[in-house]
Amino acid sequence: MQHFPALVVILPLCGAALSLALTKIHIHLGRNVIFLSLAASFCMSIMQLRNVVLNGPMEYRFGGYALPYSIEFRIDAVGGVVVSMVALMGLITAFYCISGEVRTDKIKVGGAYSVVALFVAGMLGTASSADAFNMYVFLEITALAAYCLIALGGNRGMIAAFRYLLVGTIAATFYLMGVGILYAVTGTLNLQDMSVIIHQGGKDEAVLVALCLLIAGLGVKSALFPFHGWQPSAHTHEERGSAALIAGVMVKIPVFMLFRYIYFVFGMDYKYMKQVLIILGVFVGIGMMYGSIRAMGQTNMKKLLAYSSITQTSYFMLGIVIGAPVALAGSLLHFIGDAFIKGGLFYCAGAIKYKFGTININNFGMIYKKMPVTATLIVSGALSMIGIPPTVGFFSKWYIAIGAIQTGKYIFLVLLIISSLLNAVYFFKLIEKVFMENDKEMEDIRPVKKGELPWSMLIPMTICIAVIFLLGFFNVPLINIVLPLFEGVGL
Amino acid sequence: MTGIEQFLADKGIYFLTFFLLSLGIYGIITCKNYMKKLIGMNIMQVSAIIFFLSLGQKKGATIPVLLEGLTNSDAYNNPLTHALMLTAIVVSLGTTGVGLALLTRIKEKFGSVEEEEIIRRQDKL
Amino acid sequence: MMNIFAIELRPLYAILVPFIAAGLVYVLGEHINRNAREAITIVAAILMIIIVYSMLPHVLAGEEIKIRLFSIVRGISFSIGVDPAGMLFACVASTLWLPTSIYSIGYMRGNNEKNQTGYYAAFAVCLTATMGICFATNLVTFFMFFEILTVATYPLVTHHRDDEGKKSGRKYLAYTLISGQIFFAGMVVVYVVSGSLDFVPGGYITEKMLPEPWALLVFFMLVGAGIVKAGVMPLHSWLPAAMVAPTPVSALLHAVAVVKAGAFCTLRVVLYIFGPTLAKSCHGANILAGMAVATILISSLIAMNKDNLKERLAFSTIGQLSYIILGICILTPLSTAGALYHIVAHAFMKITLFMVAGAIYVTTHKKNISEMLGIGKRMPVTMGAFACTSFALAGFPVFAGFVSKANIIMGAISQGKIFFAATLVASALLAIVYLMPVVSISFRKNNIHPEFAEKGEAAPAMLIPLIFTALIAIILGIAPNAGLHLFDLALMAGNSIFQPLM
Amino acid sequence: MPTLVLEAILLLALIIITMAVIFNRDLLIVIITYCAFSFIAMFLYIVMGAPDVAFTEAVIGVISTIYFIITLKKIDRRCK
Amino acid sequence: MMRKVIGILLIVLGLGYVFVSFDFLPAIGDSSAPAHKHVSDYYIENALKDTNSPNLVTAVLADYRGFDTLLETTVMFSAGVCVVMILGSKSPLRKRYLVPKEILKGKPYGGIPAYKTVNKDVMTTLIEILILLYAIYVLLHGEVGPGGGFQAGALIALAYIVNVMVAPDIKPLFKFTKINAVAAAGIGVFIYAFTGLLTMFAGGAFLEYGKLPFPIPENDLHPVGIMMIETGVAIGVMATIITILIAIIERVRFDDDRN
Repeated sequence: MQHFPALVVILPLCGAALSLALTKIHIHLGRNVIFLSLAASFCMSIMQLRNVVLNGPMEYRFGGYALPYSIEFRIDAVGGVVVSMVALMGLITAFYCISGEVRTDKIKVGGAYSVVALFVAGMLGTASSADAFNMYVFLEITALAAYCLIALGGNRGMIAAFRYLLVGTIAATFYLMGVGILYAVTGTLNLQDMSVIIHQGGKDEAVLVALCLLIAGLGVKSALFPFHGWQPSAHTHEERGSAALIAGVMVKIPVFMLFRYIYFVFGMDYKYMKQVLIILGVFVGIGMMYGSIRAMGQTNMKKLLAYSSITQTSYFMLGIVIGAPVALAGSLLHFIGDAFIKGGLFYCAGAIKYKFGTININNFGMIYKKMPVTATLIVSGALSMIGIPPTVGFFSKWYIAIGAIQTGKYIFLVLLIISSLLNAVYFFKLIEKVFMENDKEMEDIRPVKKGELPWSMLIPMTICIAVIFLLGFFNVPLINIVLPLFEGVGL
Repeated sequence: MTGIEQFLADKGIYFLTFFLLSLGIYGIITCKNYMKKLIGMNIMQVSAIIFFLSLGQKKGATIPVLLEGLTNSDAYNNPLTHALMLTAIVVSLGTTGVGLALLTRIKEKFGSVEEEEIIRRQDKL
Repeated sequence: MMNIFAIELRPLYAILVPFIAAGLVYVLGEHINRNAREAITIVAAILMIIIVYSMLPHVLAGEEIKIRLFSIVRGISFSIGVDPAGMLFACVASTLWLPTSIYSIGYMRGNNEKNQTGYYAAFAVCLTATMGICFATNLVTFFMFFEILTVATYPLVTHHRDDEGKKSGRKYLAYTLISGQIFFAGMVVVYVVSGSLDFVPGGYITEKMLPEPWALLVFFMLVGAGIVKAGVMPLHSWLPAAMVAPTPVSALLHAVAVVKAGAFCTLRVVLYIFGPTLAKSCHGANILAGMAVATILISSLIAMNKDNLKERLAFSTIGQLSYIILGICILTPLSTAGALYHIVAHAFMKITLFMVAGAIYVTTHKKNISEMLGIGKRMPVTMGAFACTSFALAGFPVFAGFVSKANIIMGAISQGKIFFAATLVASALLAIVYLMPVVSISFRKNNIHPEFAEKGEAAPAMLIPLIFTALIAIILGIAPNAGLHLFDLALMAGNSIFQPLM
Repeated sequence: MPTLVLEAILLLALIIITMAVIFNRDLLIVIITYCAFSFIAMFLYIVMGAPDVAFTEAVIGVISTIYFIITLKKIDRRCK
Repeated sequence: MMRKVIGILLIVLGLGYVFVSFDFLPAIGDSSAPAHKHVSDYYIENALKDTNSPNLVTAVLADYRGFDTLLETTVMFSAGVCVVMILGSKSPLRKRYLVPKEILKGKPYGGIPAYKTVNKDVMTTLIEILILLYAIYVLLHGEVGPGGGFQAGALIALAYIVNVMVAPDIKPLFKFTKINAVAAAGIGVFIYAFTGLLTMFAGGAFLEYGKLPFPIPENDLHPVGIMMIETGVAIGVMATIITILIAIIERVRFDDDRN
């Protein structure tokens, strides 16, 4: 039982490593092994979460040495929830990729799934590792797999991938420099140990420089407002199958890392933390407005979703900037919910492109008649983005708003309201195009015998719809798991 | 000599390393040719490696391979930074490999590796 | 657990019935034939009426019915319960659902509109939301159903998928969503300041919780959503624009669901959260009353020169709704009872007028009043009902309108606010000015339109509900406590609010 | 010659080589300069007392230079 | 030209200001800096006792922070897979953007490069064998002197590169197709991960070599463990470098047409 934190990450890794060798034997053997490993890792992450909830955070030391001398995985309530969400999204996206398979060439089949499996393993590791340098290597694996997935998305994807490669490496080097300075000043790489030494005080300047480098590095990776240059083009041209994973989850993991650094390593009582959070607050404020305004004028659905995901990252950062425990819980709920909403909407864009070959909003004719499941997912995703009660969007806004008012930062409440209204503008434009437009008679590229889409696409979509509403109704148990962790943290 | 050495030890080496890092980034941003951007990226990663190794230096210490007589820890350089930097070098090779593969496909598809021509032809496709 | 038919669970059943009906209609709509689909709606309507009426005796006996289901937000639970005001609104909504659905069957078949399944499903979801609004006992549940109502009425308003429908849909959404989000902000402030969001008759926010300038700001943030939905003057322009929807929809919007929900929201906020004392001390009530008075007068003036019958009725609704808001803002038991009773009276009167307008449109395809010369000859029964309800609307003594107006006027006089009483009387006269020309044109004797010469009544499916609601309007006028003791409910609610202050 | 001064000199050499890379026109010359860069970096690691890292840097420097030269075959040598 | 120089001067000034005002990093040489005190002196003192491999870097690399090296090999493997996936399908000629003929006219065709000085075919076989011998030495000598998995893998790949680049026409020592190379890289990574899983099944934590189920005495289980992962790393790195080489060469025929 205590091996779960390691097995959750190792299994997809071994699956990816073996998939190419197994594909030589039979074309689908590699793919099935990867499905098996992802499913196993998802079940283990659920059991691990249950274990964490029942009897406290789990620690796993690689190599069996004492704590500061070996690499350590630390899964607490927040980490457990994030890991199981990433595992679920990875499993669903792997299913979704079946539709995009090229059956002819053996390398293409095995390789595609092994890249997705590496991508999921990287993100799982980043979310559960508690060692600064280990996170860097996991970030590199995620980034490399992401470059490949974006590059597979066609010719424009190549340029987007190259641009993201350059920007991503600069960000990774900044992160490495930050970790270097922290190591130079504290002597350890383990986050737990590092925070103990930093709290002994006396090293404020070096920690400030390291914090700035970390924020710069992780900000670029997660397309926070001023560093978001690479994101719209990357999300628009990425590979249809795994778009949901990249836009939905990968963009958020660095923000989760930043959250762990700010709250569990540096702590709120650190001298310069107030000024840093104010600056971050300014970035978040502009980011929320900018993303929505740019998204209004788009006609390409994926570009629209890319710009709206800049807003969503700023929502997640909002919780961190506000600092109240309730706001943190709200932003975590938003993190989980938005992964499924954003992922779901990208599934829809991929499905429409798969069936009709177009993602230009203007010719979404009678989509709701021909593709009812996709239309329902678009509507529920849109409602959740705007924050209509039964969906999860409303409840995360609720908690963030309470946090904002408790700490007296009314400006963020106003920003929250304005940005959800801006969201409403372009999402209802999308709904209008899907429901109200008269038929554009687009011919059906890949006719499917029964139903609108192959089952491998329908299952992920229905799961996304279910999670959006279930998280909405049953958010209280999730919040109760997470809130005690934030108690000691708030302002 | 010790005066310069003391200055170098405190600020000089760090200043040069960060200068090399910013030069790498400057190269990535200003050079128009994608190949040069990749080389700039490599230089940036080498500068990160130099920074880590300079952290791990000790005055008058030998290479981190154990000798019979010497047991106290001040006699050897810091092995942890060396182990970390092996990973960083391998990562830089991986990134360069992927970058070059992308470069080949871009050259094949867009006919050139210069940024302006690619942007001009990008809208045509 | 209490047995299945326990009194606490009935409000929940009342909410679930239309929701299940909506699901069935939407899923099975395409596959089963039309009559079966309509049958689902009618059965659901009858079932709901039974459930709601079965709760009435308990409420009249003054029992406290409340059930906390599950905690929807940390610290607040999804709780449903019945209190006199909620019961009143629920009775009106459930009783009117049956005639409206029968009427819309006749209208849809008569006009053979397209995508009717979507229409009926959205209709049922609207009723779910309305029931939820009646039975919500804390602000979060209330807000949840309030937003569902906004979203559910959007497909109805844009039922004709043409450009005009889309434009009015956008305007409707703009108004309601913006006010909804501001309501959300206000709600959060109230929660953080006061710690709980449950409705307490007589309000629970005290002066020290919300200092002077903030109280007014939060008051208008919360009341804003109610005002927008109720169509008070500065924020009313979505209502005439929503006239582009088919008539049963505008009947639903302007008589049963949306508009009344707005008034109900104002009632809940002013009397159940802020409470009369704070409303008066932060003089939010006076400003609101002033806005209501302005709306009554201006809307009646505009209604006069509107040629399109539905436009004229829309502006008259705006005027009538401001009666309710005025009644609330006078903050006396009598005027609150009058306002609540006006919700009932106005619902029945207005729905009849809209049904008449729809019937005329279906049978003679006439929209403007100037074209209806002597229509009474052709459709005597419809126009007769129109005449009676217009008298009732104007507040003639024997009809329902008079009872509620009288109470509000008595409340105003007891408070010494002669100005409000004067406006109410003046508005009665104005109502006559803009309704009587329609009656006189339709019943004139000389140079009748050749088309209206022979007798050609509207289809029975439209006529029966028309007559049914007109009769109720008259009966409620004569004996306010007939059948459902609605007036007692109104009085009970009024007293319960002002009881601690006495 | 104390190590730190040697390190500083080698670092200065690296910086000059980077300048050369940035300002040069012909790609082949840029790649050869990059090979020299990795060679001097290997020297710097030896001076800093890290033989393992120097070994790896040497090998991987050679391999990445070879990769650059192969790709150069496809890309013409002129560039701005 | 001038604009670039001004840019660089700006960088110098900026960094100069930061370094003058801040004095946050410890001096380089002193051995009492916090970096050496907390964790690394533990490594130095009982590396021999825990892992009995005198080369501290290999001890830290393979044993204390063994998981990092697994992830490092995975990074190499994922780079190899990415390159294969990107350069997988050769796009049809008509879709490619062909440089118009008149631009090419200006470039003279230099013919096949001829190294007349020495007979390269004989030389390559000699050099290859030397490189391979040295690679085996480096691999097996990993614990004692500088060297280890990466360097050995890279050296073997170098031998393959020498063969392919210098004398493409003679029969190469070992022939790798693209799919085999990537599969080999995968197997290398799996060997590494399998050792970890082995220790896990035998009761210890992941990569705890003390718990390896082999019947040899406890204190030299560690070198066996390190040797297993070193071979895994060597195979992984060698196969990936060769994959990337083959993939790029496939798209760029060495004695290719003018394009």
